[in-house]
Amino acid sequence: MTLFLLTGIMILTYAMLVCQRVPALIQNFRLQSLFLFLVTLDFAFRQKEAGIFVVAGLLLLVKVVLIPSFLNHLVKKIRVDERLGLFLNPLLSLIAALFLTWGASVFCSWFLGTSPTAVFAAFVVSITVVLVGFFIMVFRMKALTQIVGLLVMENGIFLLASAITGGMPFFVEIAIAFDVFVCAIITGIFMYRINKVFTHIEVHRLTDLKG
Amino acid sequence: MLLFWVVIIPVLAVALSAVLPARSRGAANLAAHGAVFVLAAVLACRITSGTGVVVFGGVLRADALSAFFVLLISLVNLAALAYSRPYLREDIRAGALSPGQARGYDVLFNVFAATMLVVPLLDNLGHMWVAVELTTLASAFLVGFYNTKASVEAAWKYVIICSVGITLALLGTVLVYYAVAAQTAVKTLDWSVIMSRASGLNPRLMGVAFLFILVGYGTKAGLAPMHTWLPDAHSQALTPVSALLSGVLLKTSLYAIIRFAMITNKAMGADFTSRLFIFFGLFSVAVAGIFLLAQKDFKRLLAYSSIEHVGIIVFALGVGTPLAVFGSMFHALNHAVTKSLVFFAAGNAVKKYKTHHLHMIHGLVQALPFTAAAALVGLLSLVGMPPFGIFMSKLMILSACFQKGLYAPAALLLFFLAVVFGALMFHLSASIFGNKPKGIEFGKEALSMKLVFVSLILLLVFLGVMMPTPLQALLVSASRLIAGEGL
Amino acid sequence: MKASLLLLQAGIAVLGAPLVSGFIRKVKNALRMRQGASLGQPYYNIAKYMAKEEVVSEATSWIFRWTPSIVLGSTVAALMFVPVFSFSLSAPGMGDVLTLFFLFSLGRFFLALAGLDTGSAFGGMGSSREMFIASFVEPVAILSVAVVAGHSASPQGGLMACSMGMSFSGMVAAAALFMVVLAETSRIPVDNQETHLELTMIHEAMLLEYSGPSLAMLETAAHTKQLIWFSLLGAILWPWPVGSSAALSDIAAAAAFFVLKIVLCAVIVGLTEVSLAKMRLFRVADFLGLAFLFSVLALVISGLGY
Amino acid sequence: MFFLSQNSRWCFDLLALFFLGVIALVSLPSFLFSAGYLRAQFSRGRSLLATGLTVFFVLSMAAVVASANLIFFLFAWEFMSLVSYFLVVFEHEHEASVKAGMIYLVMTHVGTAFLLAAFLLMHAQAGTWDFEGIRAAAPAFTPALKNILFGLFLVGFGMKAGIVPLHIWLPYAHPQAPAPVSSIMSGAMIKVAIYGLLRFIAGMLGVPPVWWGNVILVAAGISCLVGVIYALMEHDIKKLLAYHSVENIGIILLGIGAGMVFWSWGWGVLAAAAFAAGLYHTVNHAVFKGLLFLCSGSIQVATGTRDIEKLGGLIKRMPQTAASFLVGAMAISALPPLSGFVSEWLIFQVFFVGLRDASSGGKLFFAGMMACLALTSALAAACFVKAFGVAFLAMPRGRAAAEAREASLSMRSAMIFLAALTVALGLGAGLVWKMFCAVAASFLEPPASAWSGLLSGSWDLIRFPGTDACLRTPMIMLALGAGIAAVYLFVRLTARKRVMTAGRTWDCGYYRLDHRTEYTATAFSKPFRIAFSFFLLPYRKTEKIRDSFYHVKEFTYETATTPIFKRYLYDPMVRGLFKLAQYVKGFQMGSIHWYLAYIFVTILILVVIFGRP
Repeated sequence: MTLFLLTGIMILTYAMLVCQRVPALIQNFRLQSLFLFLVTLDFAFRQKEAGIFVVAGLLLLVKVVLIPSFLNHLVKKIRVDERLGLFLNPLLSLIAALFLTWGASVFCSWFLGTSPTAVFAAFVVSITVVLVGFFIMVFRMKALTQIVGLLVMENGIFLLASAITGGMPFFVEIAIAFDVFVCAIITGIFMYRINKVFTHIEVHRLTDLKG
Repeated sequence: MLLFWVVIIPVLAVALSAVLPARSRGAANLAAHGAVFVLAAVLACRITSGTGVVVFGGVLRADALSAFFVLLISLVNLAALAYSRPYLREDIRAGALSPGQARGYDVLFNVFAATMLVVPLLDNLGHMWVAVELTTLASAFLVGFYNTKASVEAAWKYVIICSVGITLALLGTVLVYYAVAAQTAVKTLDWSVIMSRASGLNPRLMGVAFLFILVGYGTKAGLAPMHTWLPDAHSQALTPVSALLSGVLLKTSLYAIIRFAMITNKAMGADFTSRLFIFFGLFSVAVAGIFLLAQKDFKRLLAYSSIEHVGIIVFALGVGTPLAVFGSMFHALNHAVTKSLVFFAAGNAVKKYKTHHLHMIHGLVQALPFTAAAALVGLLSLVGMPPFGIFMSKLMILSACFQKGLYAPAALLLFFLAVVFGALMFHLSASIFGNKPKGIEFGKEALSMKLVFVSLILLLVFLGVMMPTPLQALLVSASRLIAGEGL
Repeated sequence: MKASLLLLQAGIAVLGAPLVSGFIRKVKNALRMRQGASLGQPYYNIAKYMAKEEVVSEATSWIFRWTPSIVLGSTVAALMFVPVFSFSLSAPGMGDVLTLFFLFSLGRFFLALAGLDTGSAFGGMGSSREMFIASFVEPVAILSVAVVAGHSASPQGGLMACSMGMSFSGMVAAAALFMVVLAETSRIPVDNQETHLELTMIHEAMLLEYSGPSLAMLETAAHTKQLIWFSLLGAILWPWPVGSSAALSDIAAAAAFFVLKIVLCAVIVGLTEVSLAKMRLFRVADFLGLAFLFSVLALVISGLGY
Repeated sequence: MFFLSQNSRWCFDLLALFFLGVIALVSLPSFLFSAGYLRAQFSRGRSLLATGLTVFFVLSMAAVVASANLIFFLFAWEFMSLVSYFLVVFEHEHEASVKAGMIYLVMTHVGTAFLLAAFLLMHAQAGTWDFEGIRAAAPAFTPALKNILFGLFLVGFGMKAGIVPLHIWLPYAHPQAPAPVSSIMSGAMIKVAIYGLLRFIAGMLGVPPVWWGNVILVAAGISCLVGVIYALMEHDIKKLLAYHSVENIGIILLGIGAGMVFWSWGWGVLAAAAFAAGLYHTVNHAVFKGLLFLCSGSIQVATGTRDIEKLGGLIKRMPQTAASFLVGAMAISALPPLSGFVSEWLIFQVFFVGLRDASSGGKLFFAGMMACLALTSALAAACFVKAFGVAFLAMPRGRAAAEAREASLSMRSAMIFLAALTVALGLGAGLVWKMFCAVAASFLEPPASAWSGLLSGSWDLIRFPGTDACLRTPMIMLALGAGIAAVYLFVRLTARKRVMTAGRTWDCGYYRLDHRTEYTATAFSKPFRIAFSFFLLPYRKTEKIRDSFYHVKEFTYETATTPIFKRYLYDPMVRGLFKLAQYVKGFQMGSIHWYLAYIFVTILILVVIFGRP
């Protein structure tokens, strides 16, 4: 079952690289968070601990419902054109993603060479999600993509934590989820401010502070 | 109970400053931060004399290292707050700031101070990560306080780059958590527990985890290749805030790096971390030195000098002998005090001349004599001139380095320090001395601002000439924690 | 008794010095197939100057008025350090050849100042050129004398005992010293004594403003200095193993040999004056550079042991 | 552990007392002088500040000389540089003094960095900060370490002393400071660097290898010549004196270098005598350079300018200043009765002994040094004839010089005290020489037997070991005085009608001469500029503005010499650093994408390097 979910997350991650428009990107993030929720639910059933259920529920609430709707609300208010402003066209991005996956698998083989395939697969997928999150932040022009990239990286790390160690201590998970939510809100506010001051949200044109 | 109060008082201050009117808000803030400073001092004395660890409710834990950092943070908070009172009053009178914004500033300031005070006290590494992330978010609004193009851009870069760094640090924390769980079947992130079991951990995994921690928290600490956000954030933030950013925020993330370094040293020996620290330290000092030469903005100059001093502290940690660690802690304290002094003076100068450009600021001695004196003392102390603290801590670090036999790094450090000295003198001596431009008339500072300057200068000279025994005891026990016996 | 002998020696030297210049002029004129002025001509000049009235420019200060006595006084004091008649008569333990050179530089210092004091371009030009030549003369003089003293037999050979014995390195050093003598006593290749074309003269330019007794004093000083240089040169070229006893017979023999040495030097200088033409000022630096090479050569030769 | 409170130890051995004496000798008259000078130049408050800073400056120098602990030495040393920086930048209205102050502090700091490295090396080996502990541990140092320490000390102290390649700051810093301060800086601060050299290289590192002495001698020789040649070209009086400080430091180091060479050859007595000669010249230079700077200060107060080409005829309006300047000039040009002559005579004796007794290679080397010293002293004499002649003699060249008034009483008394001291140091040479031999012996420990011969003899006799040369300055003074008196009396008696009529300087019969025909400083130094053009690379531009082909209305003549070291050594370095900075600045180009890429690349490289199994 987990393998199915992991492949789902991998596909969604690659889909994220391909999409051109902002709402598609947010929708993609929402689906990826949903799959993440399912993976956590699966772990919860296997380990039968109440804490993980609460964590999963919290994850569902924060990452699937609250943050995406907030982002969509922002996009409607900013009314800026919805193109993502790509540095690398989708084809090149995909090739880069494959290269990142290969790198993640080499990295994981250094540590988890002998452990069972499920954990190894989860490790590779989570590291790939982190790297793709990083990729989106570096190679997309819009401010929103940087927020989404950040959230995707956090998703990857959350997947890593729950996959290889069965989840962090309960309170830590709660604190991290809350923190991610606050981070999304604040970066959203700043994006709104950029739009008000600069009338665009192309981050690559923000280069006054040099040297 | 002590720890509980140290954490709760700033939170109360947040609530109070949201509610109280302008007049009493200042007094309340000062009282709160004064109380925190006193409590920090009491905590330090109790730890050095007593058992060495103070715990409260499983969540908060303070040993010598965290007591020192709490003391450092509360000191700079107090100084920054004392300075921001007259600084803001001038802005409000000049109309650049509405009373509402002033209230917003106080709330944000207290939130920022509270989050920073919490970081050294949290035992759980996960909680520590969250606290460090919160400091970024709290200070983001302070960096972007004025709604101008430059400050918004600076705030955006600050938030994004630091969040990416922090995320990498989270990845490192998870890897440490995995290493602990895999090796000792105990699923915990409490630093004290991990420390007791650290010797059995898988060395290679811990090494990679430490790399992520070093790059992650290093971004927040302003180490060289990841320092790019620092000059923008410090030059655009309000002066008291940039003093806090430079003086203390960088050190909180350094504190986190030290915590993880202690675990890694126990797991795989000190050689791995010291080589990394020495490389990053020297690289930071080199990059800061070169960038300082080409600066034209007063506050960016001071920001790069912060990068340089963080580099020195990390280099000293890399040297690793008890004397070097003592020197690096002492350097952290000196740098915090000196940098806040210089930033306050810079703030006055920038406001007086209404420009950040060094070419337009000259003849400060004639325009604002007291600020010029403070700036000169701060400058001379920054570059390590004798009567001030940094000369002593630099001497300790270098002598530890020579004793350990690291001649090449020491020589490189001396060369880069000379470049930094030349750069700072080249820029600031032209702006402090000389004739003031026509348009600027002779100005006087508020009395309380003068009081802040005088107390900081006295503290600097005091630290430079002799070391008070309680502080020495605290630093010795902190260095014993990190580098073992020997001092 | 020794002090009185010293004073006597100094008196005779000062009185005899103009005779040497007269003799050189006589030699030159003889070589030029001319009759020329009599031997005593310098004495007549000095007597004439003594009788004349002295005109002093009001632009000058006390330095201008005191320079003649300082220059002559220092030259007379320098006489104490030179073995004029016999080696024993030089001042005991007062100093050595170095002190002699520095006394000369004291005289030159004040003469140059006096040149500048008058405020005329010629005096300034003379002082500047005098100091220029002096700065190249001094290393050569000191080095060549040091070489000779260093080579002399006695391990204790102070810079004073420079007349111990004949040696090849001594000869080469004497050649260097001869060039120095030409420069110091303002002889032809470096400076022309007899010309009054202001732009070319060096030593004379500084004396231009002097008249009456002051001029007489400066003329005597020049003659005495010339005598001292000749005696120094003679002591190195033909060292006479003079007994150091103060018996009258020894002193008489030494005196006769000394006069012979001075006459020989005068003839050589007269010959060079006639045969050479005056050099441009900046060629003098190369001329004295050559002298310096000679002294270094002498040092190398004495190092090899000759 | 590290702090001043635990590390302030003092030692007052002979060497320290000697240098304390030097500092006192220079600073007391300077304080007296500064009372009058500062009141004339600055307001009440600022002169109080200047006096306070000067007191701090002198105290810090005394602390450096008397310290017996590395940290305390370093503390006092940097404090001395810091306070002297404030004094150089005292008149910060002039842009030049701020620039000079900056150059001074940066170069001093670089020098101190070398010292810091040396101290830390010694501390690492010896384990203690105290001088005694290090001196005890010094024999155990490996030769390689000793060589490194020697190099570091030479550069560190050489930077402060002003040895040639490192002397750039001296002609900038000294002229900008107020006159009494620059006299203390030139007189005492440079000597503190010499003290450092003696204390650490001679005092601590034990018997030196030969090449140390040779290096010091070569550096000293170059410093002499470069200092005096540049001084000849200057016509700002304080810059001229500053370059002469470089030259005289060279002469002092000639004595010390020769001493080191003799010491390594094992000639203990001669080494002590050479060191004593160096010390003697240190005192002489401190006194007459202090005197000359005070005179330049009184000239600045009287005429408001330091450029001697605008002065002239000051001897008539400022007789005491002129007289004391003359005494100083005679002393620095090594003219017989005065102190400069005695110390240069001694150093000549040192080289003569070296020339006579050294092996073949040594002979040539010492001959070269002797020639270099002789050339230097002759050029110095020429330079001071120029300085004194152009500034004081003949007719005033400007209204400022014409209306100059003599300095106030306090200034004059300070100058006259120092002039008297110069003469006393000259005449009392015998006594003073024996004292300095004792000081030199204190840290050299020569064999006592041969040493006694040197210290015997009557009070006025200087006997140099190894030769029978001896010098009695009172006797020379007596001979000179007698000679001048005799001559004066003889002329007064024989020329009965000695009538002095005042006339005009000979003007070839054209018109009344005025100051425009006088020889200026540039003209005076022209032959030297041409002779040393290979080093000075003079720049010359003449322009004729003609009414017609035959009638030249105006002729402009402009000449300058290129500062070799600054243009071909320091400027390229500084320009290179700034160009590198501009280039590296490009990496912070402002785009956040690049910044994130930097982080990603860093973590990638680290993981690849350290993560591999």
